[in-house]
Amino acid sequence: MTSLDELYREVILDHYRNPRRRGSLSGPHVHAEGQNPSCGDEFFLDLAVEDGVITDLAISGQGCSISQASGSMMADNIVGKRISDVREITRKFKIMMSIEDGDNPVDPERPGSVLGDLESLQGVRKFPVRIKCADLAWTTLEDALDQTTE
Amino acid sequence: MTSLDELYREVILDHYRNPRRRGSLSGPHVHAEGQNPSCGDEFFLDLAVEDGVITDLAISGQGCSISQASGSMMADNIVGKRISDVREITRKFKIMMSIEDGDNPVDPERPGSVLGDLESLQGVRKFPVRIKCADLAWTTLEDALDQTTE
Amino acid sequence: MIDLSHLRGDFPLLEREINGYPLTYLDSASTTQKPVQVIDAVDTYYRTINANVHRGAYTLAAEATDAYESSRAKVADFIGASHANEVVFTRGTTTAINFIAYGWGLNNLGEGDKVLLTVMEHHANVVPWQIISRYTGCSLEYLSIDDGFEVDLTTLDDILDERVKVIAVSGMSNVTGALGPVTALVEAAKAVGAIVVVDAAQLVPHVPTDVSQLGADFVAFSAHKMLGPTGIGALWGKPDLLERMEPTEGGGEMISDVQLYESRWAPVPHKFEAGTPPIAQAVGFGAAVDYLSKVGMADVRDHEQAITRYALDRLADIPDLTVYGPPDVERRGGAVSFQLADIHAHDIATILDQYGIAVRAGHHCAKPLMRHLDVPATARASFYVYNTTEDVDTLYDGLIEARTVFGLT
Amino acid sequence: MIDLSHLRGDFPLLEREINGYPLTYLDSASTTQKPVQVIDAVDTYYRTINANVHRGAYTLAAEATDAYESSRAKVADFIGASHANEVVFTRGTTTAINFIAYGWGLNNLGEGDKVLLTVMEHHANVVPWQIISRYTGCSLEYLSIDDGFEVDLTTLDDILDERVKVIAVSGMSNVTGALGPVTALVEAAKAVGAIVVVDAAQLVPHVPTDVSQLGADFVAFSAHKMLGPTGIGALWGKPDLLERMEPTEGGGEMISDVQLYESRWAPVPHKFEAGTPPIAQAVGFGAAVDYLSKVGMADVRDHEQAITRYALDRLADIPDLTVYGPPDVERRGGAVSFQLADIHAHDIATILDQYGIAVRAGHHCAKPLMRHLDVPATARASFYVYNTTEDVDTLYDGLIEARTVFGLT
Ligand SMILES: Cc1ncc(COP(=O)(O)O)c(C=O)c1O
Ligand SMILES: Cc1ncc(COP(=O)(O)O)c(C=O)c1O
Repeated sequence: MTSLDELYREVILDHYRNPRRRGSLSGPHVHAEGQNPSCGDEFFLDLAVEDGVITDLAISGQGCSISQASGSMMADNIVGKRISDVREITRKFKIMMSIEDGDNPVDPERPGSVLGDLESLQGVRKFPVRIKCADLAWTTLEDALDQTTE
Repeated sequence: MTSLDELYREVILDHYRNPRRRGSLSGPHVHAEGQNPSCGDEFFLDLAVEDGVITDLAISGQGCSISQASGSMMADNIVGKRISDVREITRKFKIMMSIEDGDNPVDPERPGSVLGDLESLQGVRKFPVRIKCADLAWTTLEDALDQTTE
Repeated sequence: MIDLSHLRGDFPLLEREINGYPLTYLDSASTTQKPVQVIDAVDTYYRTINANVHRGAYTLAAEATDAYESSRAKVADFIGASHANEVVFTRGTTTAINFIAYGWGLNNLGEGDKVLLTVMEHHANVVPWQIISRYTGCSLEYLSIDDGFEVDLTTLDDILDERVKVIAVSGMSNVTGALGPVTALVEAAKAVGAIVVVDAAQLVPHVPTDVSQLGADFVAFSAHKMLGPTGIGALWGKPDLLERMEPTEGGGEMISDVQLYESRWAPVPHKFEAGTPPIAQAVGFGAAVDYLSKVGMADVRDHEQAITRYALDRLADIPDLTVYGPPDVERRGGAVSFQLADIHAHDIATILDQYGIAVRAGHHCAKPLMRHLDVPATARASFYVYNTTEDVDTLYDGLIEARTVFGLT
Repeated sequence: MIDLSHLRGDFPLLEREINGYPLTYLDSASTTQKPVQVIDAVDTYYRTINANVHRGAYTLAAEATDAYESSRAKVADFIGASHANEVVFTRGTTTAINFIAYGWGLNNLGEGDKVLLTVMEHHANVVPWQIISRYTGCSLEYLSIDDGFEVDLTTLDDILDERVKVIAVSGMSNVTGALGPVTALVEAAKAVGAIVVVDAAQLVPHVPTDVSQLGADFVAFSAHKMLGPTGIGALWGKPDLLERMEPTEGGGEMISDVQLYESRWAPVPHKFEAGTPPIAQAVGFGAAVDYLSKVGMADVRDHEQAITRYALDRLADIPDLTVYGPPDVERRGGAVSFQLADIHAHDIATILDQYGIAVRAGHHCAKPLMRHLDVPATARASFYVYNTTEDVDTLYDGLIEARTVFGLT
């Protein structure tokens, strides 16, 4: 597979074209905004949390396939989970993407077993300037989580 | 003679150390100021004119040997002369110094016969950055002359 | 089409390989590559002349001053200025426009006054005026863009009145390539006594420009967009306006006297050049305009028009590709912005980069225009003297490949 | 004395002949010569990496951005900053101080407020404050110079009160070589809540400087005075102050969003770097601090102290020669200003130049200090890493010759 094919895997294009949980929340929620000034990507997040569990979320904004797919996969992955677990997923994601240091948590023998569809984003690592695209949703998420615990 | 000896002829050092007509005028006169921002030289001129004749002048300010000697020699050369003659001297001086275009008016056979002591300033031509030092007094003089005819 | 392909050998960087492919450099609207003549001029300056300017009675300093000032004369000549002193060296277009906004604006604008801009302006010609409007209370007005991607002059009469003190317009959009309506705005400005500022960052490098004919009061441009070094640009101004304008930066070399509580300024242009100027860069700038003059700006323009026409034709063959810009190459330059199907510009740039093709993706420092066009970002290919129709063909192939990567057939 | 003579071979310009003599370059306080390592870094950048920074999704642009940002990290490291983002690239010291005067001053100073300067400041640290005082109504106060050519702190208590909002002081005078009383003024500023701006144009190149220890709020310096290219310098600031300070220049790259009537700024440091920055120059700046780090700033300082001591000793042997500056090399750097008998500084420079010796003559952009010293101009010899005691001997011989030319024996 060429690096381009690895970067633009079908599952990524699918999330880009059919992003999950687009929109906004009307009930009680926190709101966070992330921006990537160098390329203009925007990522807006509404997050509803009850008793330490993410009960709902909605995404808006726009950007490249990587930033949008990363956000869409993130949404799939965190709704219904406890904040502490979500923080752990975030950590694992950032390590997988070499954004944070650590041993890659992904099990190459069992693709998808650790971070689900998100593992398909590993191809981005070969494109250092695009890593911040993949990261945008997660930085915004961290911002939102910080607000819930304030 | 080395270029340095030509530049710093004795007559120049004499005018530098014993400048003629220093001071200021109390009677009716025009005043002009010249400055050379790059080296800080200053040349201030009081000029008294009656019926188109320069009847008196006084010089103040400070600067390098070339600018001060040039001014001192100028003073010697123009008092008592008609403005039209002084303009002609100015023109000849500037041509001699290659500040203006033209055939050098100085007669090498008879040194001093055309511009007097001023001819000793020809050595400055080999030092292009110093030509504006020699010129300062004359530019200030032109400014003063322009005021008398306004 | 004028053949400039012999120039390519002058540009060492064009020999680079990127991701296993020869570089196809299509981002000259952002910054151009440099010919050896410019690179060597800078190098030689540092090796043989380097000294500070204007302040030295010694030989080296005189040589450095000569080199610096003769570059000023070359740049002045290049744009048809009547005198070298009409050219102020700045850090670039951005600094030049800020110098006008502060030096002229802070001292001449106030509550009720208006600055008229266009929606297609680069941030460099928007943000300085916003800052000055905050300090002075003046307000900003905008001319919009019509469906042909050109500045819409139909609302001009409604906006124009004596309160308009500045009209600031781009000579050529770095996004759409559209030429700005400088002549019309100069006329309009005359009627109300406004000054006209031309952001010529894309104009001077690409279109023969004669400031003595243009009618504008200030013209700003950058060396790095016309084969010259980074770190330098120029502000041309009408002599009487430069005379009256206040300096923005204070410091050494821009004064004739400094007392403890007040100072007097040096004559134009030095009063606008506080501190040690970008000397080596000025020398490189001089070498760049020498180079362009030798090629001939009429030929540069011809070449770019031909290549832009070729590019517009080829891009028209690609399904789902939209070009944002005028179709007529007489009314535009060689910055070609486009969107391909639902592929985000950033993804296009990444895919093309895999084939060694360098295009820009994003808002191109023109967010108001992007909002107006209702696109978050575009991809942009832009051309200069060293580009060829083969470069366009390579771009075409890369875009077809991008369709494939995104599963479009 | 530390032997740095092996470095001379790195500086191509030092091989020049001037008027038939080998060049003796004694004007480093004005601008320094460049080692091949710096010249080549700039050259290589243009030949292999050149692209605009921050805006590109393609390989070259990423490489250019890396090169630019890694130079920022090097410069930050060189001055002991805790984070690269505390360093803003500017055109030089002058622009850096203007950025503070406008960005902080226009927004924080007003009628009744005071800016405290010293009489030994370079125009770069005087004129910007005069301009801002005109716009804001704040006033300027000065500390004088004592008989030992150092800043006179005895009047500090009288001047100091809560209305003093800024204390701006030179880290080292470019005329007398005297070190500025930064530590004392930092203490004084703390007492009244003022910010401290250090003009470090002569400090950072010559004395090991650790901004994390210095206590100042802003530190400004220029690359060209520390072996780097012209056209670039740096402003270091305390993070929270940079955070709160307004940008001076508006334009591309310094925004996070631009709407028609208002904008939001990018994070520090980018909000202070409007437009295309001096990219190649930043790369050269990085190479310069690499070079100085390799030599070691402690050794640079040692070397200069030794050579200055030697120079002061030799000059003391010349009849009728007056040195304007502290005698103790612990309290000064290597800029040695002097007057010889009644020979005007400009004449001294011309005579020395005939022997290939480059010294500066004039007011050194420090007119207030010249007035205080009651001299219209001085000649100045200044030293850097490549100078040797032989250079001082050559200077000595040249000055004896100057006496002869002027008929003094
Ligand atoms: C003490 C001092 N401050 C400021 C400056 C100005 O530096 P630049 O001309 O590089 O802006 C200089 C150099 O001329 C200097 O010596
Ligand atoms: C139209 C236009 N104006 C202004 C600028 C700013 O030029 P610089 O970044 O060289 O200051 C640019 C380039 O980015 C431009 O294309």
